Amino acid sequence: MKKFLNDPVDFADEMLEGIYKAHPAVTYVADDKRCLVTSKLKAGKVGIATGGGSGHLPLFLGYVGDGMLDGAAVGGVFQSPSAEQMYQVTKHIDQGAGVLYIFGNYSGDIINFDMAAELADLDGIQVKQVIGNDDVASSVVGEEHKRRGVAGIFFVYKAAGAAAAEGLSLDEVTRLADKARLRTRTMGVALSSCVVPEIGHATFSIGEDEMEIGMGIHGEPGIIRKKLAPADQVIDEMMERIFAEQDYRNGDDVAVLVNGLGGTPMEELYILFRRVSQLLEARGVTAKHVWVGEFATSMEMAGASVSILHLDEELDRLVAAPANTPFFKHVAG
Amino acid sequence: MKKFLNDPVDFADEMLEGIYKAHPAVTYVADDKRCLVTSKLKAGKVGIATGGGSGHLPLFLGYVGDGMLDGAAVGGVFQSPSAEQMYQVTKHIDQGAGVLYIFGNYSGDIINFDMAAELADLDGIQVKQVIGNDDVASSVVGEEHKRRGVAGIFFVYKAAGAAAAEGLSLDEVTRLADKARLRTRTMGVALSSCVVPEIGHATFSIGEDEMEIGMGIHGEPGIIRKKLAPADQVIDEMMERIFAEQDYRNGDDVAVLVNGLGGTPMEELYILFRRVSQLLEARGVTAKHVWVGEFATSMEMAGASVSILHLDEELDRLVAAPANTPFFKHVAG
Amino acid sequence: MDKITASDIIRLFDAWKTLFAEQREFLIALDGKVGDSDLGITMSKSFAAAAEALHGEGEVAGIAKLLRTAGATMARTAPSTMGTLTATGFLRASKAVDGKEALGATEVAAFWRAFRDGVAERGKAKVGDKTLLDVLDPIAVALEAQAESAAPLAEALAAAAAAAEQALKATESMLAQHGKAAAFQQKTIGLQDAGATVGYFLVRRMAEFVAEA
Amino acid sequence: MDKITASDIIRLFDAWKTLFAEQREFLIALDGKVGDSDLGITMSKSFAAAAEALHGEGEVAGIAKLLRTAGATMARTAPSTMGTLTATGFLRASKAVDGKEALGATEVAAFWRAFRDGVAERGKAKVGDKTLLDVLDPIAVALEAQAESAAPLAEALAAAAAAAEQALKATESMLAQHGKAAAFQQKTIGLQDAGATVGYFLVRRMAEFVAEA
Ligand SMILES: Nc1ncnc2c1ncn2[C@@H]1O[C@H](COP(=O)(O)OP(=O)(O)O)[C@@H](O)[C@H]1O
Ligand SMILES: Nc1ncnc2c1ncn2[C@@H]1O[C@H](COP(=O)(O)OP(=O)(O)O)[C@@H](O)[C@H]1O
Ligand SMILES: [Mg+2]
Ligand SMILES: [Mg+2]
Ligand SMILES: [Mg+2]
Ligand SMILES: [Mg+2]
Repeated sequence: MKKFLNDPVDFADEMLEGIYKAHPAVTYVADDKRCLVTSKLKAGKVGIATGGGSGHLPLFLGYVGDGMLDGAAVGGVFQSPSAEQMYQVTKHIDQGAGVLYIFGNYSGDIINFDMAAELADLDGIQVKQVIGNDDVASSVVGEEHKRRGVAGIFFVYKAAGAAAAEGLSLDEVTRLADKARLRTRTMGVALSSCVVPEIGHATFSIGEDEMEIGMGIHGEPGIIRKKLAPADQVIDEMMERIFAEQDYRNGDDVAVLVNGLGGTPMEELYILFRRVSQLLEARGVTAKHVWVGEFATSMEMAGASVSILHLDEELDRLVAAPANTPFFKHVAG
Repeated sequence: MKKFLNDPVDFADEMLEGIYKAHPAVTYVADDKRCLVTSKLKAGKVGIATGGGSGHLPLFLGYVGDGMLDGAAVGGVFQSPSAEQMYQVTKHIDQGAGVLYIFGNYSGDIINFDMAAELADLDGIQVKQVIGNDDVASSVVGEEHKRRGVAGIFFVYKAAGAAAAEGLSLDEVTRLADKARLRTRTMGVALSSCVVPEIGHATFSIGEDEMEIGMGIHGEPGIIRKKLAPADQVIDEMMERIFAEQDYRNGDDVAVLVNGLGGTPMEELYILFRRVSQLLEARGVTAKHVWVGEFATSMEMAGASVSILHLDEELDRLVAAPANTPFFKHVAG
Repeated sequence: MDKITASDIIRLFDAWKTLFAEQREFLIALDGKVGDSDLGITMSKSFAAAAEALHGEGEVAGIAKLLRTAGATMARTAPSTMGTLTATGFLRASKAVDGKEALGATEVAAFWRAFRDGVAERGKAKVGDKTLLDVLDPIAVALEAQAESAAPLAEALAAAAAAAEQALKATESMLAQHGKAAAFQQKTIGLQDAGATVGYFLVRRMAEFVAEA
Repeated sequence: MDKITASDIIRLFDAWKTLFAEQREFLIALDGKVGDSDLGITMSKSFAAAAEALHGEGEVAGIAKLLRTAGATMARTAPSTMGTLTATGFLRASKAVDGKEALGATEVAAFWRAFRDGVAERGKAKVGDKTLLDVLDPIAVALEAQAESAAPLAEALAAAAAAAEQALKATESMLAQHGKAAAFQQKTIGLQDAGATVGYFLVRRMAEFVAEA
């Protein structure tokens, strides 16, 4: 295990200590570092909370900030935070307009967010949920509710965050977040494993010349494992599955997120995006907003994912809106 | 070699194609993709050009944009771009106020930038140079001119870019860039090698439990190779060398850059920053500006570096100024 | 023993703590087959924390309060799927036995019925989905039948443990529908469910505890 | 041959191209010891490109123009330290022989003197710094002496190649002061310099070329 760490048990908490020192724009409540919230709440705004395991930076906490989220409950590496932590975050960020939970479709997170919503309800806080399930590889069409949430949740955050910043109601913010969710699809490919600090060895093994298309961000099995193909071919295969999901027409606009899983250099992400862009152009689809970089990682895992958000007019407006968080900044215009 | 690429020979150019598609804020001149320039020059502003090999994203080209640089000549992986390419960039970005070259202290780059300056001079373009040499590990005190340039060049870009955006003269921009250079120090540590696509195997080898303190970003030898120590100890050793370089006093302000070399997850960078912050606090030095992430990489190399810019009033102002480039955005205030 | 008292509850959690410390590696390996290997870690951690919390409270707190503390502690220390479901189970069981000084067969039946209902509600799984619920349901059903026929506590729990063992065996042929295992689809067939194994361990140890005393 | 004509220059670059294609792996390995392994790649690439460009121009262009094309092409295709220094060398050599129809010993001496001065100016290294310059300087000095004593071209170049070989050997005991090798400090002692090796290869092949024809 080649990691910069002290005692593996302290991994998540020491990371958080670093984050609080580096970014005064976020702080924590309930005397618990795992309950991360923005330092400047906006009165009357719908609160947006997220949460999930550590090891995915910038997910989840990295998107707490202006134009995005208000709080994040932080779990151990690949572990859900507790319902209590989610509840503490919820209580703090509620400004009377209610709170929307946006998180990934994992049973641990679902069960804990459900419990937190129950607790918040007892306090009279209105809570809604939108559960990210963008990973095409994790279940077939018709069984979308079983799909895992991966990097595409970024678009749900972006849309919901901008909607809340506009001062929309909880119902409206929820409707728009849900629309972004329904119109987002992701395909990923992994080239290597990662190491959970407390476990100390690779989560799974994969041959020196192999890739796994569709692998999940905790190493969940994908669709097919085969010999690593040239970059263009990998993208062709991934995009074919995404194109099959929705009716992308000539003249349509999309937002594209090419995401590195952690160990893959940015140069390669741009080589991948180059091909994505060629395929979109061939269909007459415009990549109106493009992000290439690390948005949802699995620590040092090598690999990448492509997320496509099928835009309409209101999603276009929300995606384009400015944002300023410790890990994501977008200057409008 | 587990990389997303097509023909290794096309690595840099396909990456550039992806970058131009993703970021309309940059474009190229002289019909040569390796001659990258900003899409919106500002009349009368001092131009700032950089250049260097590919494989270091966001370096070098990633900092072309508002508040930072105007152009970058892009070489093959770890290779200098040509004098002709630098000259073409220079010619395009010159707005009559002259051009400042900021690049790293590597013989290939120096020789080519010198040649480019000669060519530009024939056109009557005034050119000045500031050569980044922040890497403490690469030569002893008194021999600073032999030191390599690494991630700390970010601070030189930031200061010079802000100064040029303020409308200062070439002499002033050069003075400030040079001051930032003289007050910046970097120490790095590598945990693993990287693979140059056209070569296809690791540049160097390092044991499963070893680290090399002071290794250069192309795998140049460092100060000492030894057993990987706990994160805090690694930082203690690195910071001790940085602290020995300048007179950091109680009450002083610094800017800190904790930079990942590519393969190291962000979580670990924050664990490293946590310790940097503790050591600064212990000396009464304030980390007034902090950046943690990937700013100068060596493709998939695992490792990190810490750069410290010893602030004074004018550097503080320049570092704090807004910037908006494809790879680096800073919202002031 | 015929009845479980507050002081017994504290000792029962000690027994569970020992059990999950012993089964740690086994559960890690079991969850590792079609999951993320954390079950052994979370169960040993959460029962250790619960047992310690119960000693902190002491028997004066009474059964319901002790169970509530156990549930709350577990939710905090192990917010994984099974951690939260087991925590929910104990919280609901606490409500079900509120005001009771000691638990006989009837109260233990109410305990497990509430435990099962809590897990079902929180997890939204159905019987047959290859989860913890597949052993909790037969446990509750068996205990209800035993209580109705006025069986002594030890006998009732022995019957429940036997039913759980059978039910656990039956999970082998099921296809996982929930959690990380669901991704493995057909590969889950032939394997006993990890969460169901925990359910069986819980009731078996409880039966042994009552029989031993 | 007594004199090198424009058409010889084209064939000489073909010979250099073949030489660096053959020495590619050797130079990669040599530069790899205390550098970044690119020398074999850049030299084979840049001489191949230069040779091709010269065929494109044809002998009508004349010697000076051909050398200028070679230099410009190399600067473009291999902007590494050695690529740019060699390119500078050819550009300066081009100026030095401007207007000449053919190169005898005197002109070849001027060629290498200009080549050396260009590299020295551009690279700012001194003799003894363990670089290319350490063989270029004795080459230029030897050729000047030979030209002064009116030696025939083949003889003059043979003497220069012999001087270069000695000078290359002498770089082994030097401490690298420039480029990536400088970082390796003491480790460079005992190793012949990679760039100096290229300089020796260049003049030796030129000598052979003149002797063969
Ligand atoms: N929705 C659910 N309802 C009931 N039990 C579930 C549910 N999802 C998963 N389980 C149980 O949880 C077990 C896995 O627990 P655990 O390892 O804690 O999950 P995770 O690591 O995914 O959080 C499964 O074997 C199954 O018995
Ligand atoms: N300043 C200099 N002047 C002359 N020659 C130099 C100089 N710096 C380096 N060299 C030569 O360049 C050689 C390395 O060339 P090359 O591999 O192209 O360098 P790099 O890969 O660093 O660009 C060295 O062996 C040395 O002979
Ligand atoms: Mg990374
Ligand atoms: Mg990286
Ligand atoms: Mg598990
Ligand atoms: Mg080299």
